[in-house]
Amino acid sequence: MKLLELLGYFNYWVFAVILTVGLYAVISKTNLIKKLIGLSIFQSAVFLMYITMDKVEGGTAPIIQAGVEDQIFSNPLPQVLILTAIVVGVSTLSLGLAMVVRISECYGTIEENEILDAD
Amino acid sequence: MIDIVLDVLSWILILLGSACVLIGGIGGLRLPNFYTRIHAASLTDTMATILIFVGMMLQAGFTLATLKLFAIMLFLLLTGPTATYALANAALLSGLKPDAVTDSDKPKENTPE
Amino acid sequence: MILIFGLFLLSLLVITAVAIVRTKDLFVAVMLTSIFSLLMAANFFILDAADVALTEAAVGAGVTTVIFLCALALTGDREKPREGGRGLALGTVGVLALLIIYATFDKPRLGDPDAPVHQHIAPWYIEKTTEYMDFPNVVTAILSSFRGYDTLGEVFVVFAACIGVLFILGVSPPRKLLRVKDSSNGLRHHLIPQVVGRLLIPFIVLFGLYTQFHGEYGPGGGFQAGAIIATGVILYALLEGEDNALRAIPRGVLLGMVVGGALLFGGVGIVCMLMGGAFLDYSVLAADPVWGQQLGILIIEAGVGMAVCGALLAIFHAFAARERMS
Amino acid sequence: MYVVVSVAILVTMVLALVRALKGPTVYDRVLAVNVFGTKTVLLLAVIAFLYGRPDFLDLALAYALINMVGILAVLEFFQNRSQRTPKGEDD
Repeated sequence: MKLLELLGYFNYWVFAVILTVGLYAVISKTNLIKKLIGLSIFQSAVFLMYITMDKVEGGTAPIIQAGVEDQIFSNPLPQVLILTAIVVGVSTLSLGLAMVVRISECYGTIEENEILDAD
Repeated sequence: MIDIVLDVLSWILILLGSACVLIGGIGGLRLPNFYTRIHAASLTDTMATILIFVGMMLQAGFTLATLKLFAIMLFLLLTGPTATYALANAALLSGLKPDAVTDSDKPKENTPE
Repeated sequence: MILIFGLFLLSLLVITAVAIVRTKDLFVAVMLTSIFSLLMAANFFILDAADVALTEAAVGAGVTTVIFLCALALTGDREKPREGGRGLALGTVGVLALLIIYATFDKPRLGDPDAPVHQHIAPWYIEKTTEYMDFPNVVTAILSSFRGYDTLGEVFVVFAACIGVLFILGVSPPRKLLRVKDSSNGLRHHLIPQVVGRLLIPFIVLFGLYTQFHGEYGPGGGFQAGAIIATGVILYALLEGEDNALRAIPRGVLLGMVVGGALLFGGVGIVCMLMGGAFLDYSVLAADPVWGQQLGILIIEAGVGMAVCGALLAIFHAFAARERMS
Repeated sequence: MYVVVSVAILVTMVLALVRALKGPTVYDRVLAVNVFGTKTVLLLAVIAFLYGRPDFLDLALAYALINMVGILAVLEFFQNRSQRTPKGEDD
């Protein structure tokens, strides 16, 4: 029972680890595309936390089935927030990539320290 | 009676399918170089797809789910080999030679990393 | 049982994330990102979020990979090794991870029905969806009606990001780089992808329309449908070359879709106000409030689908055109 | 029974992931991604049955349809690169 209770937190631990892995890429890598990849990992970690919160024991996806009584549904609200966030995430990611492309054309490199040296 | 036969048949198919999946995975890991690995992975993929999906179709009976399973199977059978073709072609284009002897797990100096 | 699979997949997720950050080859990182996205979708599905998993599938399988590869083709795919300065970052990040893990012990356990999230407004949404809209997918109901303001905001963010990309990549590149290649003809020499792809594109678009209009009854909706249809057109562009895809759907039409979709969403809200309701309160659109809700949701989902599809395609074309210029 | 299939698929996913991490060539990694994609389709279909909600097969259908696009993009990426650098030795 104790072990199962601990396993109930496993999703949050994974969230913490992935979040910090993404953060590490953002603060420690100098390559701008790598930074963006790290940012999208960071973002995915947040998605994972929201979706973890929506789960209800014995529940099912919040789509009401006709003719089935007494179903428990998982919480639909975090799902809505994340659903839109995924699409917004990919469009903002491409905005970032567009900036990186321009930087690479102007400076000939996408390494942060070389760009700073060039300035 | 017919129900039991269908049930048993579907389970046999699904178990065979899982065996195929496993064999493909092991082959993809253990075989010596890229072209042999692609061979292992794609062939078993096709077989496992057919076996598992037909097994599940037998379980589902005549419902919308069966139709969807059939569609998924069809699309997987179309796209899987195409993707494999594209991949082998890409590898060949950028100069990875199909050479049965080289063990690319132990990188030599001329092997692309 | 399924939750144990979930734990397993989550462990794989952590391994993949670490591998993505460690690798020096950006192409490999992009490939691992697509594995990451597949694992993420499976996890979402296991955690009862079918709609979210469908969105992740629609976006992560095609669009993200393609845009990343376009960007890599423009910038080069090698990361330069860097010496020193790693210890401090690792230390900071490690302490942060431990702090977050320590904080999670105060959170409700996974699946706890008494968690505060499940007490507030969600039960009301689930209860009232049948009464107000009379269709089964609660997620679509919240997305397009109960929390329509949020969704309107998100559509405008997508719109703004698309405009931003077009502005940034629309400027002509520095003179030394300008050498226009002759138009790429895609994968026209590869017979097998040609045949299979042509066979597949109608089905992808059809499936996109199905997710669009079946979104009230099953997993799906405008966001997913837009991404799926965009993937179909991107497949066409890969097979037949950029120019043919642009000839099929010109850039003006794409921009019209983005603007039109966002305007359609906002316009429905204003029509609601003109007809005596609140902004985005669809009940007034028809004599029967339930019908009004369904009609309003249908229209704004169409607007969302158009906007997302147009935005993703415009972004893709902007990157691809840049690739041909440099 | 479905559990057996899911376990087989999960084990194969691990094997594919090991291949993706080990390389050694980039194509091995792309192959692993492809295998991973097919296995995800299978896993999603099986889990839909395990949950007893076969209406969620839509998800597996979506992946089955658009998984190929990524691999074709890789082919085009390499094709363009080999045109740009005719020897194709920069890997």
